[in-house]
Amino acid sequence: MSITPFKMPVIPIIKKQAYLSLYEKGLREDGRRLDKPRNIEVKVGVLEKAEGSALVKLGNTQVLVGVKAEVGQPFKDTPDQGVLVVHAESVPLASPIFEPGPPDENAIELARVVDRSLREVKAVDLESLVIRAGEKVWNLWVDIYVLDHDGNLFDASMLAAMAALETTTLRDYEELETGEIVVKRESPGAKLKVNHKVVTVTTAKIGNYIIVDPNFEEEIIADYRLVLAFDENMRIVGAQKTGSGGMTLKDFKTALKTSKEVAQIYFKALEQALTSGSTQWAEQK
Amino acid sequence: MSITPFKMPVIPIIKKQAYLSLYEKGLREDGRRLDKPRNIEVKVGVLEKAEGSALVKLGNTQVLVGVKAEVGQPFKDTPDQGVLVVHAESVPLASPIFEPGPPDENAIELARVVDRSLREVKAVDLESLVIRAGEKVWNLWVDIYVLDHDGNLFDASMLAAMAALETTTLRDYEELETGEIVVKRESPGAKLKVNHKVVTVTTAKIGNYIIVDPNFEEEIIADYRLVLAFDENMRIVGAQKTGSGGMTLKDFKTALKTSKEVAQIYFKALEQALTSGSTQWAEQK
Amino acid sequence: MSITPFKMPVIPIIKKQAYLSLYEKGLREDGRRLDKPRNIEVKVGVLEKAEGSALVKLGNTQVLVGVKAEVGQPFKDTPDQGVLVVHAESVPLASPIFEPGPPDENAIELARVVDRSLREVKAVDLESLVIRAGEKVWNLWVDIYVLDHDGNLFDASMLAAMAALETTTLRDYEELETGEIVVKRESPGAKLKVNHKVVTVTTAKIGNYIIVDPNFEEEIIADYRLVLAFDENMRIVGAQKTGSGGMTLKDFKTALKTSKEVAQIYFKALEQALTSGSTQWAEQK
Amino acid sequence: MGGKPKTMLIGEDGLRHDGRKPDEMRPIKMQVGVLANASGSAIVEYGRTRVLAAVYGPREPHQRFMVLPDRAILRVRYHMAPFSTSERKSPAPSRREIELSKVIREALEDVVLLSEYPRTAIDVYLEVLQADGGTRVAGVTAASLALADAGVPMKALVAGVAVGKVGGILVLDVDELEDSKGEADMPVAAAPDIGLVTMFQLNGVLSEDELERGLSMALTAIENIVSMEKEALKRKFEAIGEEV
Amino acid sequence: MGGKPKTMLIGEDGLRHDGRKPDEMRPIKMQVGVLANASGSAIVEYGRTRVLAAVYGPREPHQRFMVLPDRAILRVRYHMAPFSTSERKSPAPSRREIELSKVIREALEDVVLLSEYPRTAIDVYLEVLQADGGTRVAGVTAASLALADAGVPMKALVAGVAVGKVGGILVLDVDELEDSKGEADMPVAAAPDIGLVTMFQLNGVLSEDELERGLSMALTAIENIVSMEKEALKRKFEAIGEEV
Amino acid sequence: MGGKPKTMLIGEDGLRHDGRKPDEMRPIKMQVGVLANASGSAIVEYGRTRVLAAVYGPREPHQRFMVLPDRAILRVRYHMAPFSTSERKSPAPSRREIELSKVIREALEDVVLLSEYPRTAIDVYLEVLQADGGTRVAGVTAASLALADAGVPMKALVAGVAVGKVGGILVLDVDELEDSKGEADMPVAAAPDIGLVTMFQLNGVLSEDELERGLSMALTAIENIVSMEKEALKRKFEAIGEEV
Repeated sequence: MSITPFKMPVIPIIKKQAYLSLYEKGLREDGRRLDKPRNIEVKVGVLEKAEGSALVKLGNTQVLVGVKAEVGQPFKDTPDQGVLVVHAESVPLASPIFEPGPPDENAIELARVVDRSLREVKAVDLESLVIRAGEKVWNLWVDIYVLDHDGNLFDASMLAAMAALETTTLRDYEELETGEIVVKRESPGAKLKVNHKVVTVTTAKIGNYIIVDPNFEEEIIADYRLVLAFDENMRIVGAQKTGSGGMTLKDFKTALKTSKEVAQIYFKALEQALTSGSTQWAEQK
Repeated sequence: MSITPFKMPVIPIIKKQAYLSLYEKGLREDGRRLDKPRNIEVKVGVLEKAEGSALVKLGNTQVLVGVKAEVGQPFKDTPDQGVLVVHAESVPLASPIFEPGPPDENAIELARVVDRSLREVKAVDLESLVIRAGEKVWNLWVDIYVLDHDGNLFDASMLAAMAALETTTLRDYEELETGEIVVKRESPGAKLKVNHKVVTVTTAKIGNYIIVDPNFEEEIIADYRLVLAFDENMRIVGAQKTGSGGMTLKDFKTALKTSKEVAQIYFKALEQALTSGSTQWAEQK
Repeated sequence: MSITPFKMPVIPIIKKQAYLSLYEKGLREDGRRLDKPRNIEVKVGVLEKAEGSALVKLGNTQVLVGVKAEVGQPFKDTPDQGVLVVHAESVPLASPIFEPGPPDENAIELARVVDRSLREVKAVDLESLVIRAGEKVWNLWVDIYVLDHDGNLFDASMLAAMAALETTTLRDYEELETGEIVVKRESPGAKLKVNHKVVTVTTAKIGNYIIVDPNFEEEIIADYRLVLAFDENMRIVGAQKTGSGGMTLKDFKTALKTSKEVAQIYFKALEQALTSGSTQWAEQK
Repeated sequence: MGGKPKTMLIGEDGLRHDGRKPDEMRPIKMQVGVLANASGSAIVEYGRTRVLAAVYGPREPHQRFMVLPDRAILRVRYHMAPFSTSERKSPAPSRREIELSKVIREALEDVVLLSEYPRTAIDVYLEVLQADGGTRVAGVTAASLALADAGVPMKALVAGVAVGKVGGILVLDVDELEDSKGEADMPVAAAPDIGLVTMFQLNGVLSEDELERGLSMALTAIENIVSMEKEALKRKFEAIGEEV
Repeated sequence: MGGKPKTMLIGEDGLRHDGRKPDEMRPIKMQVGVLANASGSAIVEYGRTRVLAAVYGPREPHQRFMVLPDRAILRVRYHMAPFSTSERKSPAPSRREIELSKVIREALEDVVLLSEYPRTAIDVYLEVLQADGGTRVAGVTAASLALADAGVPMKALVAGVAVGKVGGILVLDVDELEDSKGEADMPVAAAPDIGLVTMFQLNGVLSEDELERGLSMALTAIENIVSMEKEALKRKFEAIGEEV
Repeated sequence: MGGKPKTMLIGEDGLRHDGRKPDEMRPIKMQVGVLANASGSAIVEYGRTRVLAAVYGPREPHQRFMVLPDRAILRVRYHMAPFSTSERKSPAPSRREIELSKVIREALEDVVLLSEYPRTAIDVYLEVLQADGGTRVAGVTAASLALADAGVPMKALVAGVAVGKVGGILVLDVDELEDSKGEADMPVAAAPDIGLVTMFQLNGVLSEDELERGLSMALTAIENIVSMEKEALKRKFEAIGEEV
């Protein structure tokens, strides 16, 4: 059962007028323009035991993604494909509004939007994950772990998932005579084959304004958010209106235009992280 | 843990005296006599994708039953029988007293009474559900879906389950060289083999009266209900006292006598639905 | 999430001073000295359908352990060993502070401490539980059932588990041509091979005193308890501080010394029960 | 419900697989006051079937909204120990245990004087320690004893027994083998002192005549069991008397 | 998303596998007031897809803290009957059902005048009785009708439809086969009388041009569906008029 | 606890599989204030083991009955990220995580001045981001830092370390390989400034002498770790000083 949120923080609602006054001047509380995202940091290879990992900071929002690859069975109806699972946890250390327990509707929506944006455009080459068709394939677990929630989990999670997948390696394995597959845990392994890069861009409608990359307080006062997913060819590979406000066609077109520009910024940040190579968590200090 | 119901509607309790005065005249609020069931409508074949289905209206009570047949494994101790599972959901659209969640004790009791009344007399020929003994059999799922709850879910559900089973067909299938069974979803299939027809008749004890087919308000004020299952030979193939009142032997005998008469009415309604053939849901309009 | 207990009975806290005054005189409410356990009764073979069983009374605390042996699969990484599972239930009939539901953190801790104390010293010979290496082994379920909770569930449960295991027999079985294992339920079977006897001794720190075998009220007012597991050679085969108080090194040494003495008492009680042979539940009367 | 082994269930001498006559019960044992913490408790054995009952209350329920203004609510849990069955039973409540908790609550509710304790809860916990047929009816008997032991006022004592049909013959107090191989199992509980049947179920197929004969067979046995309950309660109070 | 069977989805005559033109909807049926207990109800069919909606409230919620001081809260459950799908669906809510419940709630929330009923809850229950594509959008249509039937004041009626892309062509009201084999599925809901899109999702790959054309295709269809909703509501009130 | 690979665990040179001496810890890293939302936070590394801690509160608990009149309650969750282990761990709390949450809560409870904040809750959330042995003791260290960072008053700082026995030799700060192949693993936490051991567990077999030597080995190491904690906290406050 989905329920109108009834325990929202009240501070942002009180501040709404102040936000709107700033927007009228083309500015936001942190000095950003309406169509600019916050500072982006992408670090890859931050975990040694995961097959792929990335830590993304988008302003104060921090998302860690770990990719685990395990030998498993394919789905019955896709015997010639590996399995990709995207899962998101709202661990309570990330925000006072998160509580321990299984993923709520927001975490589920987050995981499913990221999943579909990867899946529909075939970003990950699932065919290359087959070990023995119909029997043994790699199962790829993409676990989204929100560490600090200051808004726009969609874009931060998509960036982290993409960066983690781009740096994922599949361990070498051996096939025993019994048919069993033994993974060599300590092997460097081969790079996962990624067909397409995908980013999402989230805009929010607040009053009469459309702003990009909303922070937590902006999300609270927004009528709705629009999440648009793009691949590197700027095809639209996913979309989701989230939040309870209705959207006019005019606003949709404005948001689409802005989002296309911001997608380029995200792609650039992703590219830089991937070319600058592996980064240790310890450097965070 | 089973708990004395502590959140019952109060209106029926207030009205109890009025009900009793009517009963004294041999009548009920809707003009029925004490030993008569409400108007019965049985429609079969109301769903195209289920292997069997029926919608039953008993007064304002509406129950939909869908039967799904899937290829599965037999139980270890009955390798030469198919599997029959009866499940009931109290979906919250049916009544203000139903809440979302897993089946509560009432829904579980409903499903188990219907299940036993079918199982003990071998109403469904489970032997005929074997595809390859010990390995592959049909699993028959009988899902009871209460759509509108105005009392006497037992009789309405049993009628709907029976009508759905009587019109269930098992899809044709193919056995691959690998031993796998592939079901031809679009095939008409063969009729499920049903050995016995079963109905339940529910009576309720209210004050000094025994009434048949109680509606929702009557259930609330009843001391207990007695559910008796009969097959077409009028053998008793199941029984359950439900509700917290104690039952005298005299009342038991009265209830048994009345129930036998009403069973004939139910069997007749069932027969009519089965001979008048498949009915589209759309005709409901 | 582990939460500071916030619904503890208040009576024991009020009585704490009275307890401390007694301790000063070297005595306890029931006349015991600080370093003496309560009266111990161990009865084995109290259930006919379980492969092993024992009922232990430690003062008013009563714990029943049943051992079930079932044919199952070994763990992947130990193909040449049977499987031992220890599970504890806090069934609500044992105490007003137990509620129906899955095991809470206390029941889980209880089961895991007993499990580790058996496992680490290899008390049960898991190698002897192999039926066909890598495929079929005995799974031993040790179910701890607290019937009456008057404190010190650790020692009572460990005694009952040990006595039940020592009297467990594995049914005879037959291997079919298909490779299936058929257990002969009515066979007497062979005795389970037990390598080591293990007991735990629990002391509690209350005020400046260290007492052994605390009852329920003493547990409530204790700063912490120290559970030490010993084998028959007086090696330490497990330990757990439980409760939120900190422990000084000096107190640790005192507790260790006392515990070693009490371990001998427990071993003796265990030995007596095992040599006096099977005892019927009915004799409890 | 298989057909083959019926000859085993009733021998040529008319006796059952364990030597009992058709209308003979298994040995019954009862003891009250077996637990220290509970307000009342009892252990009951029907042959190898063994059920432990504890009663807590009347007391304020943990969830305070869970009350009725004019009487106590009854909360009943029927639960099987994992080691009670031939194959280990998962301790999570099964659908069967949920149904039986309800059926047992309803078998007790009409005899307990709930109106004496408004706004409270009376909790009845049943643990099946060993299951060999008839656990629900032995459970009712144990619950009745534990309620009496707890001093909860009742209109009458309740007891239960299951009648079955094996090899075409009605038999009293079916055990697990007879239940699983027989043609019918009919658990009945009643408060004979006030003439009320409080539990009535039929799993199986009976003619109308068999149903009525079976019911009367059960009621006769229940009268005996209730007498045994009274004895067991008397034993306890005598024992207390001796101690005093 | 397989490639092989695309030729089946759009024939050489430009028609779809079931004979429809690209911009043709399946036959739509609607009926309101089909349930007695609910405050409002409706059943909606898009071809073989069949969704039943019930509205309860405005009413005090069971958990009393679950309210807002200035308006009603909306609670929406989208649920699939176990027999609604080709393979039986487990009745436990799936991740998909949890997401769709949220998306449908958000598709309704801006049109319901929640501020009229502070401190209450309005419950919308959707049961998919048969699933053949487009269940969430048929669900929005059914919910809109049930809310109107319950007399809950709304700014405007809402309806939904899914646009897809199969064999490179944009098609209206995709069914299950087209959804599973096609290149894109874009569910849209809107309140045309006030010019608002209230649900918008894209699962698949579209160019910017296709996205805009698809959206406009959906909005045109939604206008028609809303007209049908008005007809269905009128039919009911006329029927009541006749009865009176 | 297999015997074969023991020769690998301690080489002929007396060094451990990763080149450490028996009483040598892995490289330890600590940083406080790493999260923006939490009242306090810290990340701690023992070699490849990496634990993140966040503290929220003192604050009013969501369930308002969950308080004590005379002091704060502590709520601790030890949780492993799914990607922290060699095989992906299900995010649902395991029995092991439930036990460790309790053991860690009890390792902290005696040092936090809970009586300063009656009727509130202090929440400590631990996320194991990478598990290579010693996660519970690194977790205590991280929790201690996060509490200090949150400004929660404490009698003393706490830290933890695990002592093991491999190839017959006591070793400090066991990693996963040593834990799984060794003869004993003894996690210890203490507040050396007030002379209290706050966590003490033994999984394995030790003589009385080994137990006492191992405990003293752990306590010496813990003194060093607490010094490092003080440094880490100082670094943060200096950094803040510089910013001002």
